[in-house]
Amino acid sequence: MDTFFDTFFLYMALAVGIILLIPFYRVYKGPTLFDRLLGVAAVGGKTITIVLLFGLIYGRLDMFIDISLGYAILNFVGVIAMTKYFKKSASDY
Amino acid sequence: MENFTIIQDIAAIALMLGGVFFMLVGSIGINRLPDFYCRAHAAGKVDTLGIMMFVGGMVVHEGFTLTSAKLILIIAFVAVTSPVATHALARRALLSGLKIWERQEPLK
Amino acid sequence: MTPTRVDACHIEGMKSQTDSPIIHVCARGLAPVILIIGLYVFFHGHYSPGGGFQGGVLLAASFLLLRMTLGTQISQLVMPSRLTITLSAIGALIFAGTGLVAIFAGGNFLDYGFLPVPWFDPAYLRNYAILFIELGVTLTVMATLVSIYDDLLEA
Amino acid sequence: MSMTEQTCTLEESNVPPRRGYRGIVFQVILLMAIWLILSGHYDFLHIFYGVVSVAAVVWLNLRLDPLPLANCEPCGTTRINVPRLVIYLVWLLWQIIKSGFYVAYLVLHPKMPIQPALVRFDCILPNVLAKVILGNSITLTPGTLTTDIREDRFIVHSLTRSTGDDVLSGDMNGRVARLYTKDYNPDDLCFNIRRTDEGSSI
Repeated sequence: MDTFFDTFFLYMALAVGIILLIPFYRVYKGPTLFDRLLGVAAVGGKTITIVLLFGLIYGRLDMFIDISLGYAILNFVGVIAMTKYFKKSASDY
Repeated sequence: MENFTIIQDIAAIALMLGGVFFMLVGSIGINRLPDFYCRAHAAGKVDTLGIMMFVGGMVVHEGFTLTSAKLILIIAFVAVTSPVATHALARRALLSGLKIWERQEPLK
Repeated sequence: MTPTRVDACHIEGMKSQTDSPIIHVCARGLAPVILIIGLYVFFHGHYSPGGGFQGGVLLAASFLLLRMTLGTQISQLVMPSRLTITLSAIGALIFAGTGLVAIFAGGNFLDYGFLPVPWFDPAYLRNYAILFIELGVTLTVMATLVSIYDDLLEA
Repeated sequence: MSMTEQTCTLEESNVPPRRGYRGIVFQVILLMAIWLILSGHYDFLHIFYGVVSVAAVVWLNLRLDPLPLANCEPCGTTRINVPRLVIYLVWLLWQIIKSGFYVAYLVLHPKMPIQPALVRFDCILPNVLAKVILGNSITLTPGTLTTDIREDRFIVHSLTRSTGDDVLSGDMNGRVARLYTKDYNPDDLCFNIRRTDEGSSI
């Protein structure tokens, strides 16, 4: 059963890794600044799961949880900082 | 006991597949919906549910250990911060004067 | 891709308070949790990835979250701007001072086993002195990041 | 609607009296629980580190305590009804799952039957925390997203016509108000309604 789960987690990591790339199109294309920020935030949320999956694959989940918790915190603080920092005037749309 | 393990495995796999499905739908929604506010719906709700389901699958896979308590902590953190982050982005967009997209022809 | 022009860096806007009660209350509720996670990362540097630098970054993230949501003025109550440079200097002093004391006690730079602390095995001493060094690193990183933020707003 | 940030300085704010030990005790218990979950080493030394950390964090946060919770608004009673809170959280979890499926259906539908609109309503709630809970719940329930809260005025972006009706029915506002107080006026929960899909401006 263990080998089955190893393979399963590997394919899950592959799937999440591919899903992770889809919002980058919005980051590249986004007509407004906020679309780009939203894409970045979405990528950050999925990174949490991919870090946890790496922990399961390497068998060191307790270690990778700390990394992913720290990543979640920095992602949240980063989004708050971005919304505070960027401000567009209405004429730019 | 053997049955319990099999049920646990099936539940874990189902939750993880569901999580991946919702993350995929959230990513598609970010690209498909017409304007920023609608895309924020996809990012703020569907993605959050996907991440919560995925990590919940890991909790089921781990069973009753300290690691799963930490994973539940991550779920709680994501559940608290994700709507706040979405609200912050949407509020800044509204304050900057971004207009919403409205359907021109009525829905039938 | 046409670059979109951005009115970035509203200095006064960055210093002011965030208006929305959701962001406000959630930041005030989450800041202590982030602080305790940062302290955990700092204290458990031996067992998990982390230690001084990462712990310092998380502590700084908590203080900066308060700076951004409560405004620079009110968040002085938690982390005063005038203290940051001092704390950063104290942290660097702890780090370098421990190393220099080890040299004077006859070892190499940062050779904890030679620290002149009585009633301690060198093995135990190595275990606890590294925590002391990490304390210096944490203080320096945390205080420097906060003071960089403050100085960028002053510019 | 004026689109400016208002600022609130320390001197202007009307500082309410301290709300007693309850908040501090709750904070200590919560932080210690988080430490014990994270730590995983239950010997004397690590629990000692934990006590030191919790004491430091609580000491740092004591100075913020006399401040009002948000935006210079004085805070009323914050004594929450815990059994109702548990029921509410379970209901909210169900709403999160429902909202995920609903938005997924909208996204994957080939014609995308959405009709976005901004919805505005006023709602008088017992305190600021109730407003925050209501705002976050609106974001997590199907097809609605809180875009702004300004004093008692909520501006919500709704994805379809029916979800806008759901928000304006005031059902969730009543649930949130019941968390804190029994005697609320049902007429105060949802009034001054305007919505852009009926032609009115926000």
